[in-house]
Amino acid sequence: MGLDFSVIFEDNNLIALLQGLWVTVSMTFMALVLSAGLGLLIGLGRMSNKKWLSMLCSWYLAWFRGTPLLVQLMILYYGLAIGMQIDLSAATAGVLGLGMYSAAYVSEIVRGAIQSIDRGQMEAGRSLGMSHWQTMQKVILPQAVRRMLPPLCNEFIALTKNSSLLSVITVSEVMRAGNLIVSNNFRYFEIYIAIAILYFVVNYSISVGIGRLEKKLNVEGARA
Amino acid sequence: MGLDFSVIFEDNNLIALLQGLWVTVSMTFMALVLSAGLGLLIGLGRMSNKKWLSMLCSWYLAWFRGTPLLVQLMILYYGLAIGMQIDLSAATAGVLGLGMYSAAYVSEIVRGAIQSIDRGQMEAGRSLGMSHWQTMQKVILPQAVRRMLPPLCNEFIALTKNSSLLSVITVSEVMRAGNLIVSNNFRYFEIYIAIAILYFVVNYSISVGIGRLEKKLNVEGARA
Amino acid sequence: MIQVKHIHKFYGKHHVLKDVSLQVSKGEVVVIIGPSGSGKSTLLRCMNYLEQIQDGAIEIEGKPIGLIERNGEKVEMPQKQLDQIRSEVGMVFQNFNLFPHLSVLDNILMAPMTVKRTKRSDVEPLAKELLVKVGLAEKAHMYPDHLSGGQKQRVAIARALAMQPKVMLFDEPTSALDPELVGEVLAVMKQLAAEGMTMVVVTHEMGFAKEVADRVVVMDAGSLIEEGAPAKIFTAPEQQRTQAFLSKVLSHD
Amino acid sequence: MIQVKHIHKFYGKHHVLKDVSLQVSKGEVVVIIGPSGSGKSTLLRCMNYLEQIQDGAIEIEGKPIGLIERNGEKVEMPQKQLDQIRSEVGMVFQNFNLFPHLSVLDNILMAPMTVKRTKRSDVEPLAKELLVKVGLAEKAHMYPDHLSGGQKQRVAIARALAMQPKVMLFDEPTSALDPELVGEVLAVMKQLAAEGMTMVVVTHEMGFAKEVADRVVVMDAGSLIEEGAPAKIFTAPEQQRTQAFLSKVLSHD
Amino acid sequence: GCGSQPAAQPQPEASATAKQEAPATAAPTDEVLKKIKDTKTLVVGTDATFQPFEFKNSNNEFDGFDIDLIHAVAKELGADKVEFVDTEFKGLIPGLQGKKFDMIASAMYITDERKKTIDFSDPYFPGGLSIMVKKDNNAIAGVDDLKGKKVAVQIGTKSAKFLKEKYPDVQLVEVEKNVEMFLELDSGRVDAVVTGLPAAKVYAKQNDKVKILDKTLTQEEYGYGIRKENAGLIEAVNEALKKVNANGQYKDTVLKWFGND
Ligand SMILES: Nc1ncnc2c1ncn2[C@@H]1O[C@H](COP(=O)(O)OP(=O)(O)OP(=O)(O)O)[C@@H](O)[C@H]1O
Ligand SMILES: Nc1ncnc2c1ncn2[C@@H]1O[C@H](COP(=O)(O)OP(=O)(O)OP(=O)(O)O)[C@@H](O)[C@H]1O
Ligand SMILES: NC(=O)CC[C@H](N)C(=O)O
Ligand SMILES: [Mg+2]
Ligand SMILES: [Mg+2]
Repeated sequence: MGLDFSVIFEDNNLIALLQGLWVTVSMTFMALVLSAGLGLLIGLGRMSNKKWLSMLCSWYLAWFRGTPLLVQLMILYYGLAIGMQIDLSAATAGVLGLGMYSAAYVSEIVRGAIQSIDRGQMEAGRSLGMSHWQTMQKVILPQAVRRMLPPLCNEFIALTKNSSLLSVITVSEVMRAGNLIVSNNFRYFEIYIAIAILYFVVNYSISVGIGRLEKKLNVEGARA
Repeated sequence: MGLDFSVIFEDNNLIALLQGLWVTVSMTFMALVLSAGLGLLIGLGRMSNKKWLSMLCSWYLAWFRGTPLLVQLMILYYGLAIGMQIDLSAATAGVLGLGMYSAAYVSEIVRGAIQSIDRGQMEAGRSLGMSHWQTMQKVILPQAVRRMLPPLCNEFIALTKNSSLLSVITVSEVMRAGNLIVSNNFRYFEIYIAIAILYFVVNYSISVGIGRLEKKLNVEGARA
Repeated sequence: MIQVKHIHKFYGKHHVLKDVSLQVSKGEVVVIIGPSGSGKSTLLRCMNYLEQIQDGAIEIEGKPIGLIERNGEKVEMPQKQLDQIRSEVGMVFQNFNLFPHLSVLDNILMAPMTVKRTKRSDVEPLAKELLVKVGLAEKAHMYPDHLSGGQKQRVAIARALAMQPKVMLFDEPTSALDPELVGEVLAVMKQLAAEGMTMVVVTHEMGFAKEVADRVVVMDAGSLIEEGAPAKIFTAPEQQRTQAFLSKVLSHD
Repeated sequence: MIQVKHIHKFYGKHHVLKDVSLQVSKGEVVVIIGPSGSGKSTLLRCMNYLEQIQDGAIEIEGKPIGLIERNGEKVEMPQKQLDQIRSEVGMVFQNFNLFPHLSVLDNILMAPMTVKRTKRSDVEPLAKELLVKVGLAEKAHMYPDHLSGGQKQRVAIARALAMQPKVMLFDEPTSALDPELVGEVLAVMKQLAAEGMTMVVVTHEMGFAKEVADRVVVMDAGSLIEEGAPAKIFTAPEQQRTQAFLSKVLSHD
Repeated sequence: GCGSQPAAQPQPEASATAKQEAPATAAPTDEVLKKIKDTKTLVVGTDATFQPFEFKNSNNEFDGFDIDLIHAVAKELGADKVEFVDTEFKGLIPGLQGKKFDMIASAMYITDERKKTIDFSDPYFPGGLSIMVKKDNNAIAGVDDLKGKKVAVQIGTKSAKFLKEKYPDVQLVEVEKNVEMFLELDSGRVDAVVTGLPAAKVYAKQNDKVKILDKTLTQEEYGYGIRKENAGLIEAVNEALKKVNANGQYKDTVLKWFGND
């Protein structure tokens, strides 16, 4: 079909794409931090022996994992504004929405990894007089983190791509920037492939980064 | 904002949504089967000691996990038709596209689980005269499957939602059916919440199903 | 020092400890023996409240551990208080349970720094002293995975000692070790006993029991069936079941 | 039966087996002893080609295992052929390595059904016979996790025997067991030896060695330093290092 | 030339806005008007993927007929600055309701269904549906030839509704974005595309493999979307439209974007 990629370097297209990419990367990054923190809490909460807490976390998981991000974003950004006059900025709603959504997935990863750590580790910590939470923090989690890395990598890569849904709440991330260019010059394939490559670069960096971390942790504390 | 859910039962809205849901569920299911099979192969391939094979599988992973599904679908459906006169039906392209995309994620899950099985199992199999592949198939995989289940559950739920991107290649899945209704009556929130509930039901069933399977496997063969 | 008073322990419907009572005095070394599944580990773990008991009471230096009476009902004591008492009871496990992500030194420093909030520089001298004591001074910066089983167990002992416990509980500390490595761990334990540490030891090492124990306690099917000086238990046990058990353990060598 | 000819094995730069040679005749029971890290397990694993060797040759009944000569170069033999020879060599591991997802019976049936493509109904009688032999006839339908260590190891032995191997390799088959369970596994092994099975056993059970071994081989630091009848090795070892090792192992009981 | 209406005048309904025009100096009661007075800014929601009405030009700026016209209208409202919020078409109405912007200017047709949720200004431009086919296709000369043919339309647009109601024999292929309609035609999956005439023209200009049939199918009207509660704003916008029309700016803008045809 005769692709001509020079179109990407014409006008301000590349700049527009890179601006979009920057929005994507920065929003994703903030959402990722939120998702990791919140996901950890939800995952721990699900394992709590306080019934109400573990119930609450199970509901969180079921709702935020079970329903489409698009709907969650619409409710958060438009629904709250229309129904309750809570007017979040698009950036706030985007980071919150993405982060809460992804946290549900992360919580399952956290739970899986923690439950795979030998029970003896918790007992050893407790028998030394450390509290449950101290042991969790200083003994279990540092070991569990290593096992979380491969699925977390999956999840964070999915997160960068889910961020393209932010365009429905007025955030001009890279996919939106691409669609704007396409509607100007109708060069679908060149632009979409360029977008794919930009995502690829970001995601490949994530997987290389996490891969390194994995190796590093493997060397430091050997297999647990 | 005064929601009035009776709109869902007006006209043929509910029927339209359920038809869309059926498309979503059936396409997702076929993609899921493809994704599980292909993901298994790619995951095993990545661990092969044939250099070329493991390289090939790494590339597959990097591309299909690293770039947006939207772009992959566009290339598969429109790109092949325009550029190479390969005219896939929307359903074929949809299942193929979704399945190949998800297979990348599944392959990492498979690899992680297999590598977590005790090396002694492979050695025991080999020392009994079973080949590498026989041992993989009869000893390692049945045990690894149990560990794959929680992240696979995450992945399959994500898959049902990614299927909403099929609307860009003219597949009328449930999200698209909802958008159609919305564009007709502008009752965003009622319709989107209805869609969220439909997804919720499907995804909750998936997680209950996988949860059961997990328990069943735990009881049968205890912890490995 | 330790008072176990008529405790009962169930796993579901399985009655694992049946009205067990045991006194351990300060400085005493008590060895618990008995067939597999008789409840030795469970008894030891109850002393640390790693397992909940359903009836009876356990006191460490006169203070109850785990369950306390409040308004006539038995309730679990506050976490803080429990952690406090637990930190006075050291425990050594069959599988060591060292923290694999920490160096030997950090394994030892972890609990004092976390529980007592002592500064690293304040505990390090003690930790190093303990490493010298267990003969591993030069391994301080290695990771557990690079140690032999015997070395691991000696680190585990040093780790427990770093909390300066009043009593040490050992659950088959040598049974996961290659026979040639058993000696080094027993040597450390003998030294501890000689220094006057109160110890409760579950073990199959009859040699150790004969030499070090002040008292040997025999368990079978969840009950304490016999106790006495090692000389008496090994040469003239009263119970038939004790005899049967001893003959099995001592036979194949 | 087995001929190990001047083999060398490296892990990276670490020279683990240094010019080791060993003949085992049909029906012979050879026990390998030696300090931890001396290469006993590695030697055994090489006999099964679970580890690759860098130099030398190993033959089972005159047929090479692992490396073969082709056009003057040493190359790995085809998988099929390797699997074939391996199926004639049974191996029992320290940690049992039973398949946890299969019942005891299925553990035993797995290899014959897969490798020899025998029908289930054809192997079942043999499997049940083997279970009787190791004294576990009534455990056929239990899962490994519900067995004691001694029972697990006996299942592992039965599993290896189900391939009707010509030789059995044992790598410390009792060292992960509680002492009272050791006896039952040794009894099975003694019976096997009495029936004329060719066996190579790495063990620390000196009692077993004395009673059953035709020959004892001592390894140290990757070399075979001494071999001879058990009576000779245990009472009058030639090598200083053998003496040192024996005194350590036998001391603490 | 083609058969579309000449660039029409906006047709304010005199009866609906018969009320006395508030003097510009009086303090406005409408919330949005108050805000405009304070900040001198009008915030407008738009889906900038619809040439020639609204799109991002090669300088990455908002551009198009709607953009130019709303600038003029905003001036009349007393807003020196127009702030555009770009979002997907389906986010426009919820965004308006959620007060993420003051009004919608996004080539939106005035329809009865939409009027249930929001209000519209007076129409500011007529649009019509047109048929686009491949250049070498001579089989389709008018809407009646579409019978049994595959036709791409954008989901939820007037085109889709119109064909469904009036020509049920047509096999509709509904796509998400208007870009995909053109892709469908390009890849030979459909025989024709039905879409608004201006948008079709822009595409035809860039792609010489397609042509637009002369006859338009319907007459539609574009209006600005405004919240129901902002009746004051609607009035003011209608007034502003009249003024823009009177002072010739409207005509200039139409000429700039649609020429004389
Ligand atoms: N977590 C548990 N749940 C259910 N039953 C248990 C549990 N732990 C132990 N038991 C049962 O309690 C009984 C006593 O077990 P315990 O581990 O105390 O025995 P032991 O004397 O230490 O044996 P061993 O010498 O094998 O360590 C056994 O019958 C065992 O099966
Ligand atoms: N996979 C491996 N990679 C690197 N070095 C290894 C590996 N396996 C074993 N070794 C090293 O090879 C040497 C011999 O190990 P081997 O396990 O054969 O000794 P062993 O005599 O069986 O000892 P043990 O009585 O402790 O089982 C040791 O120094 C060990 O550290
Ligand atoms: N921006 C657009 O996609 C235009 C949509 C179409 N004019 C409508 O009102 O439905
Ligand atoms: Mg025990
Ligand atoms: Mg070994």
